Amino acid sequence: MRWVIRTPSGDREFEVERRPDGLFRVVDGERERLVDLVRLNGSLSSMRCTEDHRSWKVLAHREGRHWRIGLWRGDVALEVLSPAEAVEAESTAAGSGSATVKAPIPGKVVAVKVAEGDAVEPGQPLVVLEAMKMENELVAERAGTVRAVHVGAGETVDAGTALVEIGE
Amino acid sequence: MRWVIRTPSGDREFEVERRPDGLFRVVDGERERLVDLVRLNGSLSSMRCTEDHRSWKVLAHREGRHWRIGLWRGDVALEVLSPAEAVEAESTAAGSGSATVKAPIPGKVVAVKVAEGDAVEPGQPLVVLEAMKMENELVAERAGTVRAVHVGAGETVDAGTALVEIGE
Amino acid sequence: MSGTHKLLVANRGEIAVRIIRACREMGIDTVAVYSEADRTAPHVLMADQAVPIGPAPAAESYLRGERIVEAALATGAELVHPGYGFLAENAGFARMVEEAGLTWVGPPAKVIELMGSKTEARKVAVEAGAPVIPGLNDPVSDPAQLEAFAAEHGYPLLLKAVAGGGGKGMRRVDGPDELLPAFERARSEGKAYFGDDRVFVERLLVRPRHIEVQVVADAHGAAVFVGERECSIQRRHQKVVEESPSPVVDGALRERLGEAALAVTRASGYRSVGTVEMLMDEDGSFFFLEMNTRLQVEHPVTEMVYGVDLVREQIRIALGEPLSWRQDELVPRGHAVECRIYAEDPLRGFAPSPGTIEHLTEPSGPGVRVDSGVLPGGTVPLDYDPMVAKLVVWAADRGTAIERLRRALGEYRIDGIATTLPLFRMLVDDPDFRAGRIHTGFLDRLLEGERAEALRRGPDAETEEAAAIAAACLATLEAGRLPDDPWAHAGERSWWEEGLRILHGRFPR
Amino acid sequence: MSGTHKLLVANRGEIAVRIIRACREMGIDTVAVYSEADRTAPHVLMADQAVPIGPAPAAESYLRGERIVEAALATGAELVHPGYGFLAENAGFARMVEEAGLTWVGPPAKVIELMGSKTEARKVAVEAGAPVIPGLNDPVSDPAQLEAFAAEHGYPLLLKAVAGGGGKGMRRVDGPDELLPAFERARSEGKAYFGDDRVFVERLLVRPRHIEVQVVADAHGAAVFVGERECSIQRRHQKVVEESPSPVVDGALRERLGEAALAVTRASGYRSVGTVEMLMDEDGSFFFLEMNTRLQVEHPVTEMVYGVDLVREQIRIALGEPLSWRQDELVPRGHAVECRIYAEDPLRGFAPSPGTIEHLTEPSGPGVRVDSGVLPGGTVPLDYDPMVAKLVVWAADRGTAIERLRRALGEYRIDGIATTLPLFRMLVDDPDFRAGRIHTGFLDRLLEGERAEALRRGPDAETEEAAAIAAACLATLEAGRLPDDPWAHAGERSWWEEGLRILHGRFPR
Repeated sequence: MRWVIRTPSGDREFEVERRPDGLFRVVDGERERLVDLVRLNGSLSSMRCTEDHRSWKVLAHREGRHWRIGLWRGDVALEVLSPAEAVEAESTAAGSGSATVKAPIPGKVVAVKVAEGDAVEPGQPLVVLEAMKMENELVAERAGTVRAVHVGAGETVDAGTALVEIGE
Repeated sequence: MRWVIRTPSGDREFEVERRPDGLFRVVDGERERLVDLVRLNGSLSSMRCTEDHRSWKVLAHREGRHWRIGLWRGDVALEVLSPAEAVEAESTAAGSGSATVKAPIPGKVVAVKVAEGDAVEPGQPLVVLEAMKMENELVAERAGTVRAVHVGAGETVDAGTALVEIGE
Repeated sequence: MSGTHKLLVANRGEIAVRIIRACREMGIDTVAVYSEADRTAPHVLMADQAVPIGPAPAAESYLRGERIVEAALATGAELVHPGYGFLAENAGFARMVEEAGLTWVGPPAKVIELMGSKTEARKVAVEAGAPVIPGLNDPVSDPAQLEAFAAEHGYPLLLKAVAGGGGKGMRRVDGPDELLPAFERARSEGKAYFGDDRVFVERLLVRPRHIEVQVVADAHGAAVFVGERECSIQRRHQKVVEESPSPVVDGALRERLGEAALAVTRASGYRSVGTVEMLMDEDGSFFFLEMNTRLQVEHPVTEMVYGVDLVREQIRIALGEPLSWRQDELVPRGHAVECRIYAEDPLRGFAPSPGTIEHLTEPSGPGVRVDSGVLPGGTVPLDYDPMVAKLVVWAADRGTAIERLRRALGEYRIDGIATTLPLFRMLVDDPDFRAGRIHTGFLDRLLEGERAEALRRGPDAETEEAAAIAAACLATLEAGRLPDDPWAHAGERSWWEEGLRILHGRFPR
Repeated sequence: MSGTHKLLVANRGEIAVRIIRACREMGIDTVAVYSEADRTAPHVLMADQAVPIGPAPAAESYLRGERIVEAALATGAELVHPGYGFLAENAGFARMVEEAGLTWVGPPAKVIELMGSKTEARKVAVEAGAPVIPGLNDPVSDPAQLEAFAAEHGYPLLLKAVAGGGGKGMRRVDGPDELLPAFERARSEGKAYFGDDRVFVERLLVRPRHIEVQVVADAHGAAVFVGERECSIQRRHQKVVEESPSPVVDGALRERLGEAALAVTRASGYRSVGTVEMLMDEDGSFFFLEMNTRLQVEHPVTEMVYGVDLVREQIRIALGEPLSWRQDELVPRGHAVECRIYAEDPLRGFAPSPGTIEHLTEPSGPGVRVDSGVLPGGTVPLDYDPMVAKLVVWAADRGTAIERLRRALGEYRIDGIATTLPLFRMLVDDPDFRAGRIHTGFLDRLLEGERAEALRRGPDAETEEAAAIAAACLATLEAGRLPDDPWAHAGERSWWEEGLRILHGRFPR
């Protein structure tokens, strides 16, 4: 089976095959590895590369194509895609010229700091959201122009609610 | 629903009903309790008696009618029976005049200390079983006569294998 | 098997668990109180009795003093322990408890009142001979007063809600432009969280250290200090990492800090455990900041270094018993560091991250202590402070303690919610932290720099490669269960995943 | 991010985890070895690398020295740590390691050999001026020798396999009738477990305490003792509970014990951490018993009381570094108690109880340390020692430590296998244990009496009532899912239970 793994430092392509002895044959370009991966309790797995004996305790959390793999030195956020999906995802990301700022958590909108048509700089406050006893400023991640503001002060929003649209 | 709970100190009978509000109404003779029991992760539950506010973290493990309930002060082994089953179980236990000594764990029989026809006293060694680096003596729990010996030294046995029968 | 006393814990989360543990070890029965959101929370499961006191919002449950007193009376508890936060520094509640004939595990109500007022506390400190930082003695009623103060002492300034604490209602002002908006924000937060919009102003030290002294005083006039804690690693004036001893405090300075703290403690008529907070300038001079008239979140670092049990001692003192130690018996050994694990996402501006804890592995072994307020499968409600646990490590010296912290952080796994664990994994590698070169602005500065990018990137290349291989194998394993379409979308999960999902959904957790 | 050294751990279970933790904290990379039964064991998951060395039986894996050395060479490890048990006191293996150019984390092979022979060790002790217990200097070749010894010194006697240890191959003899059968049994166990059927005889103290002294010696001639441990709570000569300090050892006696232990240590040419075991009579006189030339299971109680890290120190010494402490820096603080959690059923004559751990909750919080060798969902194989974890608590004094132990035992839950936890819950309430009136026969006597009946009965009436109510509610809840037949037999479980069962069964754990 072929997978494109999208990591923070770029895409890697693997050809993976489960052998009759239960080991995984993982081919990455010219390099071939034999991997002994055993699923344990819940999200926990053990993994070992048979060549260099490297061994890991793996905690895997998956939401659709998005995975978070927890290892001893920290967590790695990944996407696992089929080669076709990888091409498609690439073109979608590149073509998009606007971004939607969503509520990362449920909370109450305390203040809206921008209006439609405002030019914003990266780091500029957009909305102040109150949750868990703290006021949280949501800031612009990129420069652009505010295309739409979907909420007003005093409104209670769920996680994922679109708050502000920023275009080019 | 009616249950007979067989505890180490005797049988208790409860009438249990789940109310529309999710609480359990537990009637034990003339005493009535309202119990807030919520199942959490796996074998874990929370339990609270609404009258006296007593609260427990409950770990429940079940094998058929046999339950082990783990609470803060320790584990309690119980049987949960329907009233009909309780009567039936009572008569079976009382009527039996012989006992089978079984291997509590898999292991290797190192020695058999009794032969058919021997009279045994409580605590008398019957079989020596080797497992987990230790020799374990299985002793008679009651006085009686050895009716049958099913194993010989050197044999490997599974947990639950009948080793010796003791009769009256 | 019942205890001779019964204590009600007027709190939730890890501190409620900590107090129940101390009671268990003293043979004292415990009563928990809980909101609807906490029906199956760990402190409810652990206590001998538990009484519901209202809906999820704190204002309708954990802040309802009269319901808590009612619960104590109904269950026959004679002691009430407030923990920290909520009603811990509320003199009115302390008074209500005592008027109901119950014993308050904390200082007398009038001392809470006295030291809870920043202006009064400042006067006590001045009278006791402790150094204080330049600032206005009364709350600011008019922005013009702020401008006048700024003209005299210069920027930066610090605005603090009179009733604030734990970083809430505090604002730094770097120049005239920020003065008015910061004043408004401090007032609004003060109003929202403490019901008091008065604001106080003082000079802000540029790179101060936050050093605090643990004090303990009994009802018989004895008082000791139990070393200092360094709490300089903060974010938005909220402590994140604390240690004991401070890397810059030697024996002589410790004596001077302790004497100043004890002077304030005695002058205030204190009784119970308490903390005198100091700001320390780069030259080692220190200023009285405030007194926390309660148990502190970070008390475990002191416990590990001094071999004491502060919660046990606090309860003993409330029962009228004399102090367990003389000053000369309190000898520090080794070094302890605490990390506060918050349900916050360091990659998204520390946005709170409530939710269900899908997997939990806590570290253990030598020199590691976890004071946790969550269970695997449990939820972190949106309604309260997002701290889920404290990881505390001890070792023979600071360097080894940091190595141990790194090891423990590697073992620690919380899945299902975002936490500050990745931040701490980055922190243990930071050269300034390792060298003890820290100040209260340290973390905010760290997160602005390229280290923030490293946080986003995740761990090293070798770890990333291992993760990629693991994901590829697991994806193959899961795809193998669905012959037609390797991709499991919502409606196409394999039967066992679905079963598990429903199983989890069916039972409230 | 790689360490400057690499160490192979020639062991499994909690001690392998303990050693890996120490290495992590020292920046040393780790290599685990494992048998087929341990493919997904915690030590394999934690190590940086892991090498399979054979099938489940120890004789075909963890006792195969040559495979372990091969694994070290293949992975580039330069250090080999044997833990305890298996090959830890095997001089041949130590020599094999050193001949392969690797560093042995332990004493020199010739010292293992010297002190591993009970007769030679006795001679060393006599020469060093340490008191020894009356006994024959050479193994017994002829039962007639035994009878002669008994005639001279009287009963009871103790028979010990020459190569034995950890309670294996030891037999008490109370009278002439038992002499021959016990001799046969000791020989057969010695043969079976250590490949050596020679047996040694000595006088048995009637109610002795087992006190041992921790020693540490470096390669530069420095040596210290790190207090004593009381290991009198035993079952079948196997330690079950250990504490430090001993309730009967005061400062002066500690000095004398330490000096005797250091004399033996120096006379043997020792280097590394080691333990000198003593038997102490009721009058406080003590006798050299043997020296354990390795890290001890119960080392954590010493670590907690003295604030040291013995595994770290052991590795430092193997690397040629000098001792970290002078004798006068080693000052005890408070009291620590360790309980060995065995997968054994105290209700069925301590029969081993291998199986799958279905639920695991470990205690934490102040003063609690768990050194565990198992994970939830993991299996306890039948092939090895049944100890699954060690619970260690520390507090300011012995009484408080026991109360803390009771609290921690209450939090500790292991389900799916039987363990010795109920035994410890009973022990913390025993008046003789609480008063420190213990000796090596204490536990066996305790279990004969009415306390054994209490163990069988379970906890108090209030707890039993709560359990009955919980079971009745849970049974109703489960019955509600099966409208026809409330009773869930194997084939009639509700669908989600079945799904969960299959889920668990499908993935090897």
